[in-house]
Amino acid sequence: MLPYLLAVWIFLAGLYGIVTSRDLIHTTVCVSVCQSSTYILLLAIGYRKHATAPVYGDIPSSRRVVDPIVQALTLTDIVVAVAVSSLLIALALRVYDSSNSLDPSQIVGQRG
Amino acid sequence: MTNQLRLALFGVGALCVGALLVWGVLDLPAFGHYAGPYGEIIARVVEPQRHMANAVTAVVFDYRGFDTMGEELILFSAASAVALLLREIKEEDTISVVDAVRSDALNGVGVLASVTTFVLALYVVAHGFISPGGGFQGGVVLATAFLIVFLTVEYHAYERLATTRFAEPLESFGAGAYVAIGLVGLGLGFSFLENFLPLGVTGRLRSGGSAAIVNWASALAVAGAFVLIFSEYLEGNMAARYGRGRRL
Amino acid sequence: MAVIPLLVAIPLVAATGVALSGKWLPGVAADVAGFAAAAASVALAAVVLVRSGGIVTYWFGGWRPARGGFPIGIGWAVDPLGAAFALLSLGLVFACLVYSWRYLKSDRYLYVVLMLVFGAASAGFVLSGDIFNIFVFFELVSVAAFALTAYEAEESSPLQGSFNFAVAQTIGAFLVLFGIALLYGRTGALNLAEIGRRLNADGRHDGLVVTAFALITCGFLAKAALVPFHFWHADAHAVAPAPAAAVFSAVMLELGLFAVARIYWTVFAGVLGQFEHPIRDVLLGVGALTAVVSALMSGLQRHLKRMLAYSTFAHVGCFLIGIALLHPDGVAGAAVYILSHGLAKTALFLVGGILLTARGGIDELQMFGLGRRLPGAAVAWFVAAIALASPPFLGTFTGHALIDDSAGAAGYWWVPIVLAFATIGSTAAIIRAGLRVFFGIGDRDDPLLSEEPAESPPPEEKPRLLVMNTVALLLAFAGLAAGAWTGLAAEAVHAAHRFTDQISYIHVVLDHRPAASAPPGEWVTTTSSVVWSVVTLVGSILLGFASTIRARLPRPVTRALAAGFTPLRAVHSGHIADYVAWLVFGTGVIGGLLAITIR
Amino acid sequence: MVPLQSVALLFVALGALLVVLARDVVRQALLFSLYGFALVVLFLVFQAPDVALSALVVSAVAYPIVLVGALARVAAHRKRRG
Repeated sequence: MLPYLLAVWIFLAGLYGIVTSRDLIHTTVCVSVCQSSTYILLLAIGYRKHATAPVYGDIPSSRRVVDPIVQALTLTDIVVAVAVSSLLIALALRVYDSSNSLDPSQIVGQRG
Repeated sequence: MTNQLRLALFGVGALCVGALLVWGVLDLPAFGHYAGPYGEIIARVVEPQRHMANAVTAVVFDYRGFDTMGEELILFSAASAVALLLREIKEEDTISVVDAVRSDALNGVGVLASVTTFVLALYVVAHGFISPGGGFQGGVVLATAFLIVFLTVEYHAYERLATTRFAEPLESFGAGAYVAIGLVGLGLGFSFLENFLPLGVTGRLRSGGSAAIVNWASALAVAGAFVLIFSEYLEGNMAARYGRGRRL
Repeated sequence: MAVIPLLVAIPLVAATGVALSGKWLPGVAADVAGFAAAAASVALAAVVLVRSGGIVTYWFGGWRPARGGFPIGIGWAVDPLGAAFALLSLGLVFACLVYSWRYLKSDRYLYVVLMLVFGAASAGFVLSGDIFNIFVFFELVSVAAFALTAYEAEESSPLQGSFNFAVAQTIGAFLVLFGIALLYGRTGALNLAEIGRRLNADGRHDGLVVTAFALITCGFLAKAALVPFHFWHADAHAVAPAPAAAVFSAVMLELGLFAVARIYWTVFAGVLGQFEHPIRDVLLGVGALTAVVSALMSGLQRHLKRMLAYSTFAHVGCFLIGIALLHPDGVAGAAVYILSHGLAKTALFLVGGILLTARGGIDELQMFGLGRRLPGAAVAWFVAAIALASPPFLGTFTGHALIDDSAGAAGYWWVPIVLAFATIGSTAAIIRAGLRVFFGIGDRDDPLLSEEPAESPPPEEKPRLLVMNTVALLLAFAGLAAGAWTGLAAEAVHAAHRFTDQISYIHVVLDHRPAASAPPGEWVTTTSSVVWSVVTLVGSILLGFASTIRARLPRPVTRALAAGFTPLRAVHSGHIADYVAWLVFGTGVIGGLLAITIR
Repeated sequence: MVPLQSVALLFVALGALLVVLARDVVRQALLFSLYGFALVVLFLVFQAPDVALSALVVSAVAYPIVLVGALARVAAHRKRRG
């Protein structure tokens, strides 16, 4: 159960980081932390005791392996995470560009 | 909202969400005792059906290759957007960039390292169906090869090699090729993204059928996207440091 | 049907092709390629819709499972509602591409690329029958949307709006992914039908199932701008270029609701079926709250795109009410409602773009009377506004009537009142703004409107007002006419029966059996729905006129009203940390309510 | 659970906390890299070498370049404005 609870912990920690953040780049990194919880959850679900990685090098294919599907899903998730993070940081830079601040509470934003 | 108020709002919400999540995960099968059918079936059939030794890559590029197509397009769209957002710097801003260090030894090491990385990248992509690796991992390493040129040789050499002029078409081509391969299969009377090539022998580099081409297409898309992202960040950085730019 | 994958493949190939050659080819080539690809996919979507009478499956990679076998590939299951939605989104993307002929200048080929990706991804999203594939396509929709919101943005507030939008949407996606992981842990499957079958066979409705349902529902509601998940959507709509904001309002938000409905009826309907009542109550509450709050907020905006965004949220609340009734009639009502709303709302946003292009402003008070010489835009604006007011037998009427009747049959007497409130409030705001901008009617100041940062017009060489006006007019009239098409409601009811039949869906997808025959759709107009539609139409117009002279109210009254709205305004702070706190809070409350009531 | 898994879990749990609590953005970027490597180890002990390789290239190359690029840009701009 511990790995599952770790995923919950990291998810909440990432959210806490976002809510208390005073810098948009800091916020983005916290979003990435938040996302890493989903990798852990997926991989932990697919893990099986006394099993090896689902790569059949020289070993006979009859042995017990961990779930390959969750690993494929996690790979997709990681690519999405990198893509979104670089986009978020580019947006943060442009915000800085035009308002000379990365602190969300100092930027005069949309109201009402 | 004041900080305290926000934190209180978040605290209440996080308490509920946390309880909900814990309540949910406690009903999962005990850690290490997962017995779901999907992965089990794939692990059993991948070798006979697809002649691939790496079940994960088989899922990524064959069984669930359509998801990966969407993933490449996400990367493609994000990289294009990064380029769009950071392309405020005018060309002249980077002309005045001079390299702080100029050393033939460093250049030599750089070229060597870059070539080594390049070969490593090709290896990681090519062996994706045999050992851990594949288009994404290899693609990022490929992008790194260009980066090493920048770090050790010269900024302008990097710029010539890897400006957006070259990276953007590369990533578009890679992502487009992924979709196009699916269409080729469709044109030949197969399903979209269905294998239409001989599968080859398991463990050989030429195994994998059309998923192998898809793998290379995604390597190109990933390499292009990351070169694009890296160069947009680095060019902007150079301009901010040394250029005469009006903005960042 | 071999044409099904072409719906997404053609726009995507075209998008990458335009990106590949965009640097060298003249801008016209990108436009033409965009039109051609969008037009081709619209035609294909129409073909798919016509031929998707039952449910048509398509298996990618040729991984069609044996009868009763385990699906190891990705399958799509195309039903009439999904196909109609794909047609709507691709059609609106096409219309917006035509409209934006020379609307935006800088790197405009990327705009075409992003719009094509947006259209293709939303089509893939509604047709997919695989839960992770749905997630991937939603991420694709979102990334395209993030990029579009920041297109040609120069001031800090637009950029901050797109940043907030991107962060909050991404966190919503994590919630969905968490839910998907839980379902995978229980069932070991990703195909919707297979998950549903396994959950039904298992029969447990324990913490895992409830949490997965709550997370997936909240994650998608966060993408659909339901209160309290609407803040960042308002910012995104306000800052995005008009055609992009149009497709956000008409398509993107509704995608979130579509996913809630699709996943409920394919995955959870069996195992949580005995808890229909609590689920209905919670979702109806969220929908009603959204409808009321957003209708009020739309009355307080002077930035036209922001006002239209709140009007959309009010309608989105009504769509959710339709779905939340958990009855085919309600779903059918939401479907036809989404169609006419989508057409009309797109027209309104496009008129906003015309004002920005031709008169250089988007602020109601600054633009006072400046729209006098824009007859085409004025007609499109008011026709679309009337279409949204649910006039008898036109516009959103059928949607309203279906939802009202369905709610009445289920004993929810208050639903027609909420729908009428949302419609009157949001349409009155549109009419008020139109009267001020196009006719100069009313006062030049308004004590209740919020302060808004100005927006600079897109750099424009020669405005193509003729094309822009034509597109807006066509869409506005189409939105009005959609309600007059009487056969549509019956078709929608028929399709909705199919959409909500979990057992039949599972049989078609996994057992390759033909879809069970759904009861023939029928629908009769009741007197009460006509009465309500007269009420909303007259109420909208009267309140619209009355709101133009709010400044003439006695000062204590306006002051009291302004003070009353202050807290409502204050929570829309533009601060990303606030938004995420609301997101977590909303998820906690909705998830908690579901957890407490489903035991 | 094998001891190695417990250790990796502990490091990841602590790492995430340190990353979100780091107020200085440069320090946070450093910690985030370390956190990335902890994740790589965790993925390896979860028998996921493909994912570990992805996480490695991402946390060793992609994130550092993007983050350092962005931070250096902001710093250069701040310095220039004095």
